[in-house]
Amino acid sequence: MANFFFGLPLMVQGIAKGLAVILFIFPVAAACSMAERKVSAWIQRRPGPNRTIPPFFVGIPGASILQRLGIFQLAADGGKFFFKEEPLPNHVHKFYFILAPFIAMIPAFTTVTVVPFGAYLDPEGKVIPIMLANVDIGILAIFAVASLGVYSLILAGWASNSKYPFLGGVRASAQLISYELSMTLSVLPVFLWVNEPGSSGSLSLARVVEFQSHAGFWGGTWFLFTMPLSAAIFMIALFAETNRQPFDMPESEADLVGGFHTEYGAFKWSLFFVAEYANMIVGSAVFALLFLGGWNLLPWLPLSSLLEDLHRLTGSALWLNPLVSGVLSIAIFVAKVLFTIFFFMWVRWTVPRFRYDQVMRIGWKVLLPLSIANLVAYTVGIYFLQG
Amino acid sequence: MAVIQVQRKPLSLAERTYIPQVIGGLLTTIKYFFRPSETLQYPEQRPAIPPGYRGVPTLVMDPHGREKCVSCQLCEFVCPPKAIRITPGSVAQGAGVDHVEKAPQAFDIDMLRCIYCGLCEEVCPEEAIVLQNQFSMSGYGRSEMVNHKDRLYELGGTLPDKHFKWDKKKAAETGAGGHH
Amino acid sequence: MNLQAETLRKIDEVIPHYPVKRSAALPLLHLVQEDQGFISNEAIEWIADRLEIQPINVYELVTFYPMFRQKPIGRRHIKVCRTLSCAIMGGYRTCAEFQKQFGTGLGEVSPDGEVTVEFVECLASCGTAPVVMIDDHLHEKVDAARARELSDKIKGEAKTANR
Amino acid sequence: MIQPASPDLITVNVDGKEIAVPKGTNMIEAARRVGVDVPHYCYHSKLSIVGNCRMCLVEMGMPAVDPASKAPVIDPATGKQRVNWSPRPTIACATNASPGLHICTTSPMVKECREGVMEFLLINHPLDCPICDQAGECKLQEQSTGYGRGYSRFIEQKNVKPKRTLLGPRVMLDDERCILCSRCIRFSKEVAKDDVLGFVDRGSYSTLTCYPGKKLENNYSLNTVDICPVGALTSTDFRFKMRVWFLKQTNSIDTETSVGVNTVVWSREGVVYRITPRENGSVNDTWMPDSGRTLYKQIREGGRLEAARVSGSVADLESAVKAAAALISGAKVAVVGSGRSSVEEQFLTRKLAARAGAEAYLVSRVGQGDNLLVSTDKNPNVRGALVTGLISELPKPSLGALGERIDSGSVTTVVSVGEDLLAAGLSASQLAKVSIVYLGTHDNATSGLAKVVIPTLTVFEKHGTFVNQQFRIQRFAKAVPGPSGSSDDLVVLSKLLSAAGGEALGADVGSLWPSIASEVPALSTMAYSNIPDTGLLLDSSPWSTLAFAEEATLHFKPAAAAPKEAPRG
Repeated sequence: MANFFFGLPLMVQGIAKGLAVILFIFPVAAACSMAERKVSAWIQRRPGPNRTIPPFFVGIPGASILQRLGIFQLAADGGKFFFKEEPLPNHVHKFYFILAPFIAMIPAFTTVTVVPFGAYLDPEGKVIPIMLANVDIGILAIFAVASLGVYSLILAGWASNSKYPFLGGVRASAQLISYELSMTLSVLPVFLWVNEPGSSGSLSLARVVEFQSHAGFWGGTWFLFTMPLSAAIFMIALFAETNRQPFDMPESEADLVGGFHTEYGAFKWSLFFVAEYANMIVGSAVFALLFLGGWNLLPWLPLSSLLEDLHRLTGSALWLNPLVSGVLSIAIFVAKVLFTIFFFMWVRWTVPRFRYDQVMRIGWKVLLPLSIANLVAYTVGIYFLQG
Repeated sequence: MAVIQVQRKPLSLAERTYIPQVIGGLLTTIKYFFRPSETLQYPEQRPAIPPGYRGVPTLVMDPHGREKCVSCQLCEFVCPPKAIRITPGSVAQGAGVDHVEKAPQAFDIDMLRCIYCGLCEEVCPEEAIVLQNQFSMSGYGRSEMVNHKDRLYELGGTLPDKHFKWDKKKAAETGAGGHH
Repeated sequence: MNLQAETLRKIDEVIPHYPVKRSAALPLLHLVQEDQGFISNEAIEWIADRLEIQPINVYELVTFYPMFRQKPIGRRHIKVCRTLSCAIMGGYRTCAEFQKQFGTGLGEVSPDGEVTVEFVECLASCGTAPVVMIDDHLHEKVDAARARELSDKIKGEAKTANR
Repeated sequence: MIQPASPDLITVNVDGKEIAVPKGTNMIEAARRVGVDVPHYCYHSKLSIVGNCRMCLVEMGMPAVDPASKAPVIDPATGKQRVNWSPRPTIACATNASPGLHICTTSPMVKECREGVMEFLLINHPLDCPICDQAGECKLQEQSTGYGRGYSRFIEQKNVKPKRTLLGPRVMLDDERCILCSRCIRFSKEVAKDDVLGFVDRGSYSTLTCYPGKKLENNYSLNTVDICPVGALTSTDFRFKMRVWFLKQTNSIDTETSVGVNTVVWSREGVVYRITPRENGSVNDTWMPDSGRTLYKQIREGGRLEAARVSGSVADLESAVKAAAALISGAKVAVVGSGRSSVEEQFLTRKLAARAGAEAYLVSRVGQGDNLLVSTDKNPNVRGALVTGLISELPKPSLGALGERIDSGSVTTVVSVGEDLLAAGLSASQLAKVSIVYLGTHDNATSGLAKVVIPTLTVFEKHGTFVNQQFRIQRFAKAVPGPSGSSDDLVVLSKLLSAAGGEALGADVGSLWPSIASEVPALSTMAYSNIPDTGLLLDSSPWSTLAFAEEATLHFKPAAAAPKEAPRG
């Protein structure tokens, strides 16, 4: 099957991959929104959405569990967004107004292509990462494209041509620029460590995971433990970059009605949120790859050793099958991503929203100096360690 | 009165980093995450209505099924949002309630205006208008939100009477007070 | 109004006794009741006309005084005292006996049209309670037995009168 | 009216305040003059005094004099003459003021007396207030808030008396509520001269009743309802219709006859519920005839004109006025004014007639009077027409003269201000010969025949003045808004006047009165706002030679010089 796929013309392969991305990201982002509602509800000791069920599902065993999990509510909401009237206020700049949500989709869908989401063992026992585009610039591509996301917010805020969306857009640009710096600086030590001086370097995320899969104490440890400060700064900046509480400046429901999306409704509005959740997923994935060891189950237990151990324990060669190893690795990776997303939601209901000036102060006066100091310290450390 | 200046306690370094607080908060929220839900599943489960609850105003009958309202219009007078409108009328002679003589011909409460203050119940000399347990009202138009007399009696039903004012009157007529 | 000539003469005589004609209302009512046995509406109107006042003024008087009757009574009027002394001495029993004898209720004309039994207030003979007045005759110490006697006597007289 | 010679004044002292009152004033009236209200039920200033309610008990005292020397006894503590207070209270209604009399209405004894009387009055009074129409204007209710106990010591059963007894076609009696003040009895006897009421079964079961077979049905029976201090007597018309506290009171005038009875119109949200008399000692005292109380029903009666009509089709006011003006200008016009119009309307009618070169007629309505408050002239404002100059002599019994002129062809257009010409004596064939402009409130034969019909307002829906039989000009005010589609008579008349080429005059009483004052000699010194509530007597000398139809009424005596005119409708 794989041969058949790789035998197809490049164009068809690309389209198939693109469709796969869209078909994957859309439902997952939507599912995240439902997860968000459910997690919010449970933290607040509510049941959350639990009533929707199509009439023809009533009585089917198991359907009531889906009902209580709000799965049908999710479908109903999606359907609603499709069939709702598209309001287009009179005073907006129509072209940019319509354009903005689509621009929001671009980074969301593009970044996912360079994110490896699993690995399989080839017949030689080599771990091959699974990703749509294994490019060497990996993390750079992600940063570069993800930062385009802010354009959609600015555009939406500006095109709405009314004050709250405008304020939301301005805040979004300021916030995203502020935190992008610390974010980038915080991950530099990781790549400094990964790419030993003299060797052929790569900014691919798969390489970072590969590094965390080495044997030995320093080799198998995750960067979360070796670079906790980097991880913390990256996480905080990630919150800001994805406009999540406590940094939801662009939206600011309390003071800006709905921020940049005040004038939006129906499908266009939902696109913004699909993009936000897609960003969250990609962000979580990157965090998992960089600091949580990617598809390795535990620190000092890389995927290949895990599979060999399983093979030895059960005596079954099945574990070494590329398909099984691939599915297992994806499962491990997705579990880490999901936990990170849950962490996003968990924080949302724990930490109150910052004031705008506090956001700026934290970004420039705390995170930036910290990340620079962090970079300098690790650079020196790595020099002595590897030097 | 002397003003006492309360000095704000200076924050410790740990507090200023904000991290212990966030971690404490995360622990708290995750604790609640695992607790059972407190939500009342409304249409299936009904809340317990406390005594003295002020629901939809209704008209009630006495245990003999006689309408208590004598259309004195005090509720109409006292109603702050002017939601009550009464058209008084007389009771036909020989209807078995001769001592009452008067009853509302029409009694309308506009539930779009009603603010559930309960002043009508408070002022009613006959204990005929009572804010009962009914708390949900809906309709497809404004006209449906006006409760007419028959609907008010349907909502109100019969309440036990503490005084039996008119029965006492009847007893007096046949007893010592009668005009022999 | 069919008043006897004697009554009319008395009426004519009594009216000028008063400075205001209206004051003669009470004597006139008494005279008319003596003549007719009771005071009919016709009599009230006749008296009002006679005294140049409105019938309602006479009517007020008639309803106030218990001794004015607005309904005809039996040929004999049995008045049983029920004030304290007589009541203690059995006035109520006496009255009940009379009612039993004539098969009539209190204040009603008996079925044979002979008597009306009524309670009255003090007849001023407490020492010989219970007392009964039949028409204008006072009967003292009338217990149940004596009441039977009196009843029989009245019945007897009625028979002879009817014959 | 002729003022009595200055009465002998005597000085009395009410609660420490000295006041001079005419001799023969009773203590209630004397106290009222210093603003002290002595509660009372049976006393009524226009009725004889019986003193049977005992509510007006006060303490009285006389200045102390030495029995031997007749010298005043001076209290050494205050240096003033001592007052010998009577040890027992006195009823204020039946005690006339004497020189030096001291009245105390605030002492603990007086308070105790009132509380005691109230307690007795309330013993058998039913707890009927919620269904009692008197509630809100009930003296018993008012006094019981001041002197009632708040709870009853009477644990026995209350008396039960007949509850809804019809005393007459318009008066309903509830005997339980009666406190036996006898005001109604005295009114029937003394004012209405129809002595049918009385108390029977005096004692615990005293009952107010009519003499068997008679009814309280004289034309003044509803005054008993007004003076009843409690809810015993109620009007069958107003009974259970509306609580009085919702009603707005507007001063008005009874338009029934030329007596000009002062009234109050009680309305709520544009609906009139009842009409009651208003005290005016020179016109109607505190009474009014029953017949005038139902006049409000014309407002909602069927047949009310709802829209202007030109040649039978509905038109707006402007085009109707234009069509009417077209009928008037250049035509041979006659104007039929009305003795039911206000002074202001008659003034504008006169201006319109003068502009059209028309002769003005007035419809006469002479009927039976009762020498009390119903006079023989059924037009409330014939004298207004004289005062404003609309007519210069009394209206003829019928419009025969106008009919002749129509027959001879010297009149081609008739403007009728609210008068039914057919009923006023013109024949249908005569009306067929002319174009009719009709301004009125209700449909009638004339409005059916008219070329132009413009709906106007009833007396309850507009402001204005009437001049009554005494030449007393009295104001009436708007109680309720007029129905949609109709316009104020003044608006219509002034539009008609200016459309017919006349001067533009004000279309409401306020702006019209300056013109009236400048053109009407009898009203030259007056302004609408200055007319007091009880009216203003005009100088009637210019019309003293006219033979008015009226016979004497309560406060009116026809001029002796005027010969009686025979016609009776």
